[in-house]
Amino acid sequence: MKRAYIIDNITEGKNVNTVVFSTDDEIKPGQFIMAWAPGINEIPLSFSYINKIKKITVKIYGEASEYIAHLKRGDYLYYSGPYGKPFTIVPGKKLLIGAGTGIAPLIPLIDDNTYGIISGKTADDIIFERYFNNRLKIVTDDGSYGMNGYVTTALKTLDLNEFDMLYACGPEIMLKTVYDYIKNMDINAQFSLERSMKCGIGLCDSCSINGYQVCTDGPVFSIEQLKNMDEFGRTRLQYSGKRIYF
Amino acid sequence: MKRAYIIDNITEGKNVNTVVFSTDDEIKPGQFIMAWAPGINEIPLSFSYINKIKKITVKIYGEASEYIAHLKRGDYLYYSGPYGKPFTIVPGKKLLIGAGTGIAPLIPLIDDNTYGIISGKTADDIIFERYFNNRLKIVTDDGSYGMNGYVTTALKTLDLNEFDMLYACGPEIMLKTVYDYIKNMDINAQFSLERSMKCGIGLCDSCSINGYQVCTDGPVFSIEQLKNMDEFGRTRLQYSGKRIYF
Amino acid sequence: MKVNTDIGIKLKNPFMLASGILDENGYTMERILNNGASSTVTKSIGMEERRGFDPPVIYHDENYIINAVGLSNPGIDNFEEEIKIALRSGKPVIGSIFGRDAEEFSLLARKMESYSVSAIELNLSCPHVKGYGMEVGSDPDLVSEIVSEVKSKVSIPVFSKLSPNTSDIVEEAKAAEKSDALVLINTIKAMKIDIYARKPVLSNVYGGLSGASIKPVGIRYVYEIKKELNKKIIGVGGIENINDAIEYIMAGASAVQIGSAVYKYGIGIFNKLNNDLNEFFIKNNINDIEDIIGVALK
Amino acid sequence: MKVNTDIGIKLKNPFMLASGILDENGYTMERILNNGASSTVTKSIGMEERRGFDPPVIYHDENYIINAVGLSNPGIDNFEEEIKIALRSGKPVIGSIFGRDAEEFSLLARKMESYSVSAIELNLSCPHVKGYGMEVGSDPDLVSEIVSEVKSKVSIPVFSKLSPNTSDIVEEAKAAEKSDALVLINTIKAMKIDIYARKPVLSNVYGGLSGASIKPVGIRYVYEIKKELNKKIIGVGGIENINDAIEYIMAGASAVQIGSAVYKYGIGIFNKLNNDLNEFFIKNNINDIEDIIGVALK
Ligand SMILES: Cc1cc2nc3c(=O)[nH]c(=O)nc-3n(C[C@H](O)[C@H](O)[C@H](O)COP(=O)(O)OP(=O)(O)OC[C@H]3O[C@@H](n4cnc5c(N)ncnc54)[C@H](O)[C@@H]3O)c2cc1C
Ligand SMILES: Cc1cc2nc3c(=O)[nH]c(=O)nc-3n(C[C@H](O)[C@H](O)[C@H](O)COP(=O)(O)OP(=O)(O)OC[C@H]3O[C@@H](n4cnc5c(N)ncnc54)[C@H](O)[C@@H]3O)c2cc1C
Ligand SMILES: Cc1cc2nc3c(=O)[nH]c(=O)nc-3n(C[C@H](O)[C@H](O)[C@H](O)COP(=O)(O)O)c2cc1C
Ligand SMILES: Cc1cc2nc3c(=O)[nH]c(=O)nc-3n(C[C@H](O)[C@H](O)[C@H](O)COP(=O)(O)O)c2cc1C
Ligand code: FES
Ligand code: FES
Repeated sequence: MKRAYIIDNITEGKNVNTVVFSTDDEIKPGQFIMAWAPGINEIPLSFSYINKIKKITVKIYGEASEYIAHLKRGDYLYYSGPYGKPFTIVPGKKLLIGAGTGIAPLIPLIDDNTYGIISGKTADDIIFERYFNNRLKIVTDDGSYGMNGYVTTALKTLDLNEFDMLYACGPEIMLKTVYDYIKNMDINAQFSLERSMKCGIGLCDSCSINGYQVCTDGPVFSIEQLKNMDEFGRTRLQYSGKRIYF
Repeated sequence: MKRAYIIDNITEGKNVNTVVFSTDDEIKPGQFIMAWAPGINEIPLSFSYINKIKKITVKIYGEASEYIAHLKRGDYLYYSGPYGKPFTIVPGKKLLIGAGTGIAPLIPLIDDNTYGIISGKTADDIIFERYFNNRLKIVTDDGSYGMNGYVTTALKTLDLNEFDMLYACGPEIMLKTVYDYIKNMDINAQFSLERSMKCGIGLCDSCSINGYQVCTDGPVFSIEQLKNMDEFGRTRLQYSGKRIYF
Repeated sequence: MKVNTDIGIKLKNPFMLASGILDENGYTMERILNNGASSTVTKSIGMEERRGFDPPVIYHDENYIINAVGLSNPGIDNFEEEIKIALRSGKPVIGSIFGRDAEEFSLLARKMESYSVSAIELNLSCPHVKGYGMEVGSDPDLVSEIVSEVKSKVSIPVFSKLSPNTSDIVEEAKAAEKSDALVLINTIKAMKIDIYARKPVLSNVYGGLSGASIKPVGIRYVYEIKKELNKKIIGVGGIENINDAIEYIMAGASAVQIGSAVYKYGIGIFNKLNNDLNEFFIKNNINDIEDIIGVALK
Repeated sequence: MKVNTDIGIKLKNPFMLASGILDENGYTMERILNNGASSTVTKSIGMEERRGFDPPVIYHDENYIINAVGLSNPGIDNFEEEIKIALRSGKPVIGSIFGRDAEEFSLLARKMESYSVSAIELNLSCPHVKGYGMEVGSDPDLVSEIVSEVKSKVSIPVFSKLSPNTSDIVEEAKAAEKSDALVLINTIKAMKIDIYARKPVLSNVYGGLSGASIKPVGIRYVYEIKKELNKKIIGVGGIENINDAIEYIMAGASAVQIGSAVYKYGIGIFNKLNNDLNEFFIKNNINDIEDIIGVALK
């Protein structure tokens, strides 16, 4: 287990905090760690900042994310990793598509030729708007902020052929929506998947999709890879190993 | 366990054979291996030739040395190592002093400024005379070859101050004789010790002398080191761990 | 050159996927079977769906893994679908099961048989879940009852996987003697403490040790049991490369299972092992795997 | 900063030399005691001189050692001289003994006491010699008889070293409960086959596994026994650096023994451990070793 001294904790929004620390790990965008909440649980978390200073942006769902989100200066973050295959960075114009905290791992991809879409259920879910210099569409289910609608609502307002690469991160259902929208267009895209993870090192099979492990073969998959994966957006295993449908 | 393909087997004299093989190990003069006679025993043996081609010269005492000495072309030598601290090579004139097969590990030290003494009980024990170009004294207990006497008989005929380093190898009693002869002279010397060895890696304590392990701290000790070792030539542990006197 | 082997069922090569590693999801099993494994043992399946322990369920180091997955599994009824998917590979699937008593084991075995598995592996040895596995395995009477019961209820071969956490494995193996083959070994009970957090790392505190560190223990059990009982043995524990596999085979194993090494080398390890086995056979003039099974005992 | 510890005898630091590693020759023990070890346990000594097994008595790898030295020892009567030499260091020597029954153990313990050792360590657990060690250790009645007998015959502290080759170490530990401290763990039965020679490497075939590979098993035993019995424990098994030692201490060990690591790091490991312990205490604001003994149990 590694540990990192917490330098700062930034409140990003309702139940979303960014934990700041410094480590020697070399992280590439899209990689993640297994963060240990001792005595509670261990959860996968991606990086929202990846220089010598590192940031992790956590949305509180349960006990473990709550524990990590509340780490403050002077505390230690215990973790293993970094794990996973990162995003492939291509030159040219990029579109980042994040649902809620799904935007966090995309932040390290931002350069001066980047455009964004952030979606959320409601205004409270929208974070990291500040990084986009207005080159951004916001869309909420309830229309409380930005456009009213879903991620496709925002996609439809853009000419996707302008982009050399789409990068998407969020719940699998949202990713499937994006995928379905673009699959018959000639568009390059990479998707960072989230499935339940127990081991993070490709042994336990809980995160698998069509025989590939999201923790080691992913979390980033290209649109070509996903075209061969009929589990994508359709079925997955629960924690117990029971197959469920999305 | 490593293994080496046997290229040749040379009979050096009565019950003394040289086994020839080739390995990538980098050996320095004085280092040894633990040679495995499967199903029989494992014994320490030094190198008598240390280029890419390696040679080990074995005198047959019991079953294990007999097995190794009889390895022929096409057989394999199983071993672990190399082990031990080698001789320190100094520039200048060298005197090599070997008793019987004790001369074998000294052979790799020979250059064009080397002189030798080989002692033995009888003519049959004298091997490797050929490497010395007559820059050599031979002495046998029974006078059957060379001078009649012991190693000191030969030492007395030389002006030891001419030599920049003495290198001696043989039974501890013989080494002690050499040591006692020179200890009050101002002469540099290194001694390669033989004590019973079981592990070769500094764990079993069977080869120890005054707290130092012949297998790892030795087998080569300088005369200065030996000056602090009152066990030298006096007591040692047997295989069981029982202390005996020489 | 003959590398196919017989453990009651015929395998194209001696390399099987061990239970609990990437064999809960049918697609994953299918993929591994399509990539060099001659067969897969499923994750151990019980009567009911079980969530298992919370993470951390795994601690890993360069030379070992400690796991306490806690027999998480979807329950036998939900598992048919996974086996169906795995069987599309055309390769044999072996159903691993765990239960509390002979009755549960037989029921599970019969269901597995009805799902078309080629053999049953009885997990008599999981070291970290109370009331299962190790506790079952260290009671020779219970073991022999379970094996007899299951044997009488199914017509496919039955393997017994034994625990190394015992003072007398020979007795345990004898109790399981009616099995068609013995699977040796499961993990060794172990644990990890994080010295900065000052706490056990695994949520279950104790877990099972696997990987390179346990190979010398596995080799010893295979050799010792082969010598005492001369039964078919499937070797497992710390196999990372062809030399490790050959060592198990020479100790008496007719086939071997690979678990933890998949973490270090990925599923490509199966194709690599097959290639390296061929090379080893050629270099060492071996024509038939039968010639080296148990050769170290001779 | 307090790093001295009490295991029935007082030690200046928690680092002891384990039995069987460089502790048969008095001079070697003296040297190690003069170089940072707070005490040494002697090689296990029996009634009679024993040659032990023929080499190979050791197989080693990067992460472990397998040994079958075979309880070679000079016999108790010849060992007085070695202890005398070791005691010149002014540090405590602990006499390790092995026997067949309570009578032999008591006789050996009394002689050791007369040689001025500070404590007795009962080797109830050597895994590779028939009739001794492990076979003794896996019989709880015999263990408890031996411990009671020895306790009644000597006035110095008595430690019991237990075998990990058992299905129920808690039972074993309870049987040894009258000891002043428990020493956990001895080696795990294991073996190595050379795949080219096609033969077991050790002349005795089976040996005991030690070194880094067994640390997770040792930690588990220390933790489990500390939790069940709350006795003084001396931890041993795979300790190579200060983090390993701290892990044992946090699991419940009041002192630790170093064995196999001496092969990798030489006897300088004791001074290094002392320095690194000081550094660890400073960096982590620890003032007293007592504050971290068993802290992972809390
Ligand atoms: C590769 C990867 C990277 C990730 N990176 C991040 C990240 O950077 N930041 C971040 O905040 N999260 C990230 N996640 C998700 C994060 O791991 C989970 O939110 C976390 O495991 C929740 O754990 P918990 O114990 O707090 O909640 P639990 O007790 O597990 O869950 C509490 C409730 O919340 C629901 N829930 C949990 N997680 C989610 C979720 N992600 N979406 C919707 N519902 C959920 C559960 O189903 C349950 O009902 C990542 C996941 C993966 C696989
Ligand atoms: C560091 C080191 C390097 C060595 N290098 C060489 C070498 O290069 N060539 C070589 O021939 N030997 C060498 N030896 C000695 C060699 O290891 C022994 O001769 C060998 O162990 C004998 O084993 P065995 O099983 O054949 O005989 P054993 O069965 O052990 O002995 C048979 C009988 O011979 C006696 N005996 C055994 N060895 C010796 C000996 N060396 N001198 C006198 N009597 C002995 C025994 O006491 C016994 O009575 C070396 C020893 C050491 C410690
Ligand atoms: C993560 C993990 C989960 C396991 N789950 C099971 C299981 O469900 N049933 C079982 O019989 N063995 C299980 N095992 C044990 C393995 O099948 C195997 O016996 C053990 O890991 C030793 O082999 P290895 O060193 O190749 O991993 C598991 C091992 C690991 C590492
Ligand atoms: C070469 C060797 C010899 C040993 N001899 C003994 C012995 O005589 N008595 C004993 O109680 N333990 C003996 N042991 C076991 C050690 O004392 C220790 O319990 C074990 O090696 C685990 O610790 P380690 O991993 O630090 O080596 C021996 C171990 C080795 C490696
Ligand atoms: S989280 Fe275990 S295989 Fe991916
Ligand atoms: S031969 Fe074992 S310590 Fe030297």
